Amino acid sequence: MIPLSWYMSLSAILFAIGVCGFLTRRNLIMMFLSIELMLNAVNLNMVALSHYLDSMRGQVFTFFIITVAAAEAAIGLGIAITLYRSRKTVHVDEVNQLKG
Amino acid sequence: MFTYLFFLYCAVMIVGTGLLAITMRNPVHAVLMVLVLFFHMAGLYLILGAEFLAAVQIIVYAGAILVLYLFVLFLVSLRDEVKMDRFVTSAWLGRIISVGLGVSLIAMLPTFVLGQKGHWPMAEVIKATHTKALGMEMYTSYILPFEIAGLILLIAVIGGLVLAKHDTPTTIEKS
Amino acid sequence: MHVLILFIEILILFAIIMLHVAYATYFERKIIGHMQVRMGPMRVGWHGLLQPIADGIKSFFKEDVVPEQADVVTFRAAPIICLTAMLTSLAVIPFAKGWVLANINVGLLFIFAMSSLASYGVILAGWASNSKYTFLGGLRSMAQVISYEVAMGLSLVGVMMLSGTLNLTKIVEAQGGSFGGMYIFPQIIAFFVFFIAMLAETNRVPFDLPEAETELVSGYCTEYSGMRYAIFFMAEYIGMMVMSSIGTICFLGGWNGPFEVTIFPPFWFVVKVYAFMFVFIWIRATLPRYRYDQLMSIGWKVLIPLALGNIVLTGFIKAFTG
Amino acid sequence: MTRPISKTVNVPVADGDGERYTLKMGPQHPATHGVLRVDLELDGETIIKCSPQVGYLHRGFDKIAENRTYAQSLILTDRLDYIAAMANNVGYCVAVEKLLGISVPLRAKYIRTIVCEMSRIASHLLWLATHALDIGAMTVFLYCFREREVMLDLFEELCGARLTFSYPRIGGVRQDVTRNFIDVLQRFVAEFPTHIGEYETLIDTNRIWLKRTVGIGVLSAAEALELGLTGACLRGSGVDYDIRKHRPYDAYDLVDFEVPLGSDGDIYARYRCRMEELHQSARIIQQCIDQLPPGPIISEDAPDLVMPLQGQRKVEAGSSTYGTGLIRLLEDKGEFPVGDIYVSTEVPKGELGFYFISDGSGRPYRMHVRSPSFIHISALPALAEGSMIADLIANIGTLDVVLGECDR
Amino acid sequence: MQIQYKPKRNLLQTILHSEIMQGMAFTLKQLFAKPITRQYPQEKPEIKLGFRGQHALVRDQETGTSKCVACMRCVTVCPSRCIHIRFHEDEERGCRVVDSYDIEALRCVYCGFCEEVCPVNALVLTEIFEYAAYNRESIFFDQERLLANWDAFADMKGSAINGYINPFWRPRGIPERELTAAKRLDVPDEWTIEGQVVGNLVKRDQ
Amino acid sequence: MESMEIAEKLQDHFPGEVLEICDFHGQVGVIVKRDRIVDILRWLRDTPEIKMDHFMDLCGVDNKKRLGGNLLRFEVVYNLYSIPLRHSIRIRAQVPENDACIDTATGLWCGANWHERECYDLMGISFNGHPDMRRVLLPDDWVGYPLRKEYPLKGREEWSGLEELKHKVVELQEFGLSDGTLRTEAEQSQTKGNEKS
Amino acid sequence: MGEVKESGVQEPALIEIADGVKKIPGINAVLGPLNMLVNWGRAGSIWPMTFGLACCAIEMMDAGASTNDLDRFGIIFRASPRQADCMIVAGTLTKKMSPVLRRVYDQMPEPRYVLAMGSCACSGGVFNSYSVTQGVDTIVPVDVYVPGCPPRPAALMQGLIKLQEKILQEQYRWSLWR
Repeated sequence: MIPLSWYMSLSAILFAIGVCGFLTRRNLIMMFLSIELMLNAVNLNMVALSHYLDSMRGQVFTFFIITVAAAEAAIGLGIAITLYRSRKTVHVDEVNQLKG
Repeated sequence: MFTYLFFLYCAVMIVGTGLLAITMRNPVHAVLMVLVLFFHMAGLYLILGAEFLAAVQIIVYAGAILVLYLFVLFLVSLRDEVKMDRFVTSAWLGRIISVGLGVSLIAMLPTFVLGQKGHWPMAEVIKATHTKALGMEMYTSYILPFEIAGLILLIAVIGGLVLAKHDTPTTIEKS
Repeated sequence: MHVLILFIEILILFAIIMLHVAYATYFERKIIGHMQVRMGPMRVGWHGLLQPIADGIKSFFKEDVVPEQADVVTFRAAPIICLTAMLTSLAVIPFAKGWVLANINVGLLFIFAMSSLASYGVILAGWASNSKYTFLGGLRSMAQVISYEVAMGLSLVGVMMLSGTLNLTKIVEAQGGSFGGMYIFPQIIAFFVFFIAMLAETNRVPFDLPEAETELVSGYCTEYSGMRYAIFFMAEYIGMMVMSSIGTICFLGGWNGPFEVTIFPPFWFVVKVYAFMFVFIWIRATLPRYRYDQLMSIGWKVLIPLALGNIVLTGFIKAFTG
Repeated sequence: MTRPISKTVNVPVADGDGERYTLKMGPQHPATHGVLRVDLELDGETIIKCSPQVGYLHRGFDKIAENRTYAQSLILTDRLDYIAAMANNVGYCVAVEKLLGISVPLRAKYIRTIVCEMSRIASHLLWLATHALDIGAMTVFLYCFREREVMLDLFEELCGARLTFSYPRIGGVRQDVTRNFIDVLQRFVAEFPTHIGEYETLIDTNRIWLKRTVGIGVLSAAEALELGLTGACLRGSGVDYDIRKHRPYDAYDLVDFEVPLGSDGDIYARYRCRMEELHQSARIIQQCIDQLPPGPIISEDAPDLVMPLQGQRKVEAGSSTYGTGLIRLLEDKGEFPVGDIYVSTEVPKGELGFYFISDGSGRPYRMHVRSPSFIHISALPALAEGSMIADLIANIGTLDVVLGECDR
Repeated sequence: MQIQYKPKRNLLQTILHSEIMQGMAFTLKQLFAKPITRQYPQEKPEIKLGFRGQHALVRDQETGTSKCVACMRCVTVCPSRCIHIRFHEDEERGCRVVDSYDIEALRCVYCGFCEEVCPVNALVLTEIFEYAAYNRESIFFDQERLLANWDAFADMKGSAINGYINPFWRPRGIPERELTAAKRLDVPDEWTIEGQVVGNLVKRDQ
Repeated sequence: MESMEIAEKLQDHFPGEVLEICDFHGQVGVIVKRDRIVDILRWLRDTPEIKMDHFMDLCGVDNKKRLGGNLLRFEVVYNLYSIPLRHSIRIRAQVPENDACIDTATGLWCGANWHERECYDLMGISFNGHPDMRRVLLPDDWVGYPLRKEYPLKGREEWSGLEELKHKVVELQEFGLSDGTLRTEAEQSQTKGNEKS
Repeated sequence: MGEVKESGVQEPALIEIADGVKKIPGINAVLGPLNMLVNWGRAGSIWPMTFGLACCAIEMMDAGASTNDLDRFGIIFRASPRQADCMIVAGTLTKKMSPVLRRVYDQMPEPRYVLAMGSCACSGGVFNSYSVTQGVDTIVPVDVYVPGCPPRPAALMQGLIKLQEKILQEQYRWSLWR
């Protein structure tokens, strides 16, 4: 039996990677992708915990997170496309004003 | 033993592809790296006995979400992206923050206390098959959140439609 | 020891499938030929029997061109992704009772997962070739596969509800009790939806838009030559076989037949799969091709509502009959 | 031997500005019926701008004709619209006869009408075959070729070639028809409606075919007229213009036939028009076979094939195979008519016009061909803009273009 | 005449896909029909008399060489200018002697004008069509090659070669009086103007 | 209406423009000046009893070898036909050599577009106001106008695109990247029949 | 595999079989049959490009149609040059088209063959004019010339059979990584 802490460490590392990507990349789409990484880190944590706790709750919530991730991707990418249409770029540091 | 090896392999791959994904210049390649990452994530779920989730992970994440990413990437011109610097100017700050976050999270681990045990031990899950177990839990205690999740998806669909809708250029005049 | 046996089994399955794929092309050419009052391959071997072998040898020794401006790694990987995904999904298909490599509980989901992975091969091929025809072919394929996978998944929900399992072997076994030993009778709407979606998933006429020859030259594989093109070709035919197998398992009662063939248990399975393949070819010889937006509207406006309706209907029937 | 593969890692990117990009279809593309190139500006799959580029088969037809005698130029018309070469030959001969003032014997007129309609059947069959193939129905292609083969065999029996016939001569035709030719043709004409029925079984009411053709590529009558379309493309929009009725040549005023007219002006209407024309052609052939009169097949004053030009050695009168009239004419130089003439005939594609200027020598001073395909391709943007790529293919198919005729 | 459309399908036909089923039934029926394919290398296509194939110079039975009198009519008429003849005047006999007779067969367009205008029926386009080659030289015919072509054609024809009349030498339906002496060949009755095929209606009137 | 009648009416209506009316085998050609050609065509199209609605043909003619009379160096020939009234007429507009241009008819019939482009391409007569005055049949960088009488049948110099291609082929051959051998220029000229035309 | 590069160190045992191509003696027992097999495969599955230019293209289509059926020889037309082995140049090649033809030829992978069909493709034919390339063999190397204007389908098939014969006689024109 693999110790729970291994899973949790892996999840922490992956989460940090996601955060790093989110903070450093310029491309909006890459930032969304980093969020996916973070969500996956959370998922992994939940599934591992639910396994070790003999419970289904974590997995149910993982399911919901996947749903939310899908929704987030749809909306976020929609925003990215709209942004690209009006600004011809998806770089965050060039998108510094709100008016279109 | 085999399980340990498999876990280690998956962990190394996840960390490696995750790092590659956030550093690669070409976003399409990054998405491919994330695809590989998701596969190994599904492998970990299998070790944890969540076979249904593993399948869903691939179908939804790989089959739908990442395809959506690719789709958007193809629509958006990548010329600038591959030429310009891929990181923001203050990237070092972000790196420091994230490393600090990762280190502190791992440092917190020993203080973690396992909570109360539930009533779905692994043997039971295997007996009832994982799909059934998950379903039974989800459609009894979590029926309301499930409905809400459906609503969120609906909103997302509508929102995505509205956002990505092309205001069609005025009718093309025939020459 | 166990691993070794598994390995040998995989090899045997691989060899048999490859042979079938090769001869599927032969039969396609022969059948279409005869439907068009001509002969098909005749001169390579007796009645052209060695034609697939010659094609294979030629492809293998053909130069492998990577177009300039292409993304070399992705370009090279794309056909492999396609073939691997398709081959992997064969692992969970039961050819007869016990004749299955991996009898997993989420078999049906596994096949869906793999077929969605196969679409990556197509998309990446289209993108990496850096040609507009391939790109358009890739985009078309992506949109088509995604939307039709929804329809196909929903159509199979009825089967899942009736059988109460995702395990393919158990689905076949559960069918024994139903009317006629096949789910096609209680699930006729689902079968209709599944059949159309199956044509679209495998990019066959009348939904062969990603490789529509008269529009996009060869679609996503326009830039592929030699062996890599052959790999795409193989993947397409394995895809046809996998889809036919799912159809056989979920609707036609798998390996069950009117009488038992003890020397070769998968006999009925093979017969049914070949019947499916014949219909594939038959349709190709008859029908014209839809337009891209028409294909989409059929998927979303006809097939998905039909499949949803079927789920509701099945649910009611199941609730009332117990 | 290795071929160079660029070592620099290039990143393929979606070309152009987001969803908008340009696509150069052809000149080597399976659906462009030869060597047509179409430059497309696309928004997704929708065509915003479409500009056909032709000339990939421009062979200098007019210039070559100016350097050949009238009789020699006949073989060029074979290569004009190579699908219906016979109709082109006849059109050319009719024009030159009008220019030189030669009258054609009645039997020759009937034979020409027969071969014209045969070539119309051959051409429409090929059109149906390729049009259906473009839309994806591959079997219709092969069934059409099966019937077309009968036509080609008959042509071969008549004049010894399958595609480039050079059969009519100025002032008549080359050879008389044979008993076998008439018998086979009669049998073919009798069973041809069954074959048309077979094609229609496969496509006519097929829902996919209807979806791909109804309401697509619509042209109103006024638009079609302004674009200069002729043939079935014009009649599909409801304009009653058929040169066989308007300015009858050969034996068309002696036979009874009808001109099918559509009203919707879409691809399906044009398709129905051509299918109906197939029936009418069979009817014309049947009537011609019934009415075929006896008599000479070539006029007395038809020119000899070897028309001497200035400075070349003279040919003794009487040594020619037939028709010595023009040789005598040429000996007294200057008796060739001087003037210009425009004569058009109804070929399967539309109106084929020949404009000749004669300066009294044995060669045309200027020959211009008004080829229907050239005009039809120029109408492609009007049909295709605003529709999708797949419709472009169907539109090219419905215009029934032959690039040899277009580019000349 | 307005074109007629087939009636629209009704709801039942839509659900049953009746028109698609009809098409499918038709193709299935064709599956069991006999293929019309000619098995080419084993089974040669039927070549009609007068097919314009490989060039040949007729070998005269008496002299054993070509009949050509170097009148240059074929050279003059050839639209693609692929025939080249060199000759000299033989003062003694008062006729022309052909030095060389070349046909650039790759440039030829097989219109048959040359054999049509030949006053002595020396040139013929035979029914041989299989002479693809790996190089250009093999498809450049000089006089020897052209005569050899005729021999090959004679072999193919067998005994029928003796009565061989190319329809371009003596076209069908041309009255005898309009022909030169060499072209007044003994032809089947059907070829003469008297034996013409006429239409049924015309026959009834007579 | 008879073609001759139309021609006379045309002469009445545009007295200064019509130079000559000629009749050949029943076809009437009207030789006109080029200046008001669009007006003439519009009048022919829009007059109810004439109603020339079908633009059959347009072509350019080089009169170099038959100059004299009313003929200038070039002429543009319009063939018109009336589908409802079934009569036709030919308009021959004279274009001088030093200023080879004429007004476009695309405003009246958009089908004239490619006819005019072809005329420009092969004869070198340009059309004022044409929306897309480019070569249509020959490559864009072609030199010369082939249908002019002084242009030889086989062309003058090689087209630059083909020259480029041949250079490329030679280069490929030198690097051994092209298998097989090509027929060279020398061999090509050796082939009999190419030397005389 | 077929080509063994000159290493320059020690190569007494190598035999030259073609220009610049050497092989180890004794390996013939393996390579010979393999060579035959490869040639057999190639000859049995010639996939030509649909490169229809003019009149001959119609006869080429006819050759593919039911009456003649090129599929009997294992010949199926491919639309993409990348998947084609053979280019049937069917019709008049104009100067404007020549660069396109060459580009398509360059796109075809080795081994590739060219079959010139008809007078125009072989030599320009009757169109000896300013805009026609006088023979496709000035642009690409031609393996088989099929005369005729246009050649009848059987003549095209004979040309293809000749091409098959030529392929069968080839020596070691293969290599996995060429």
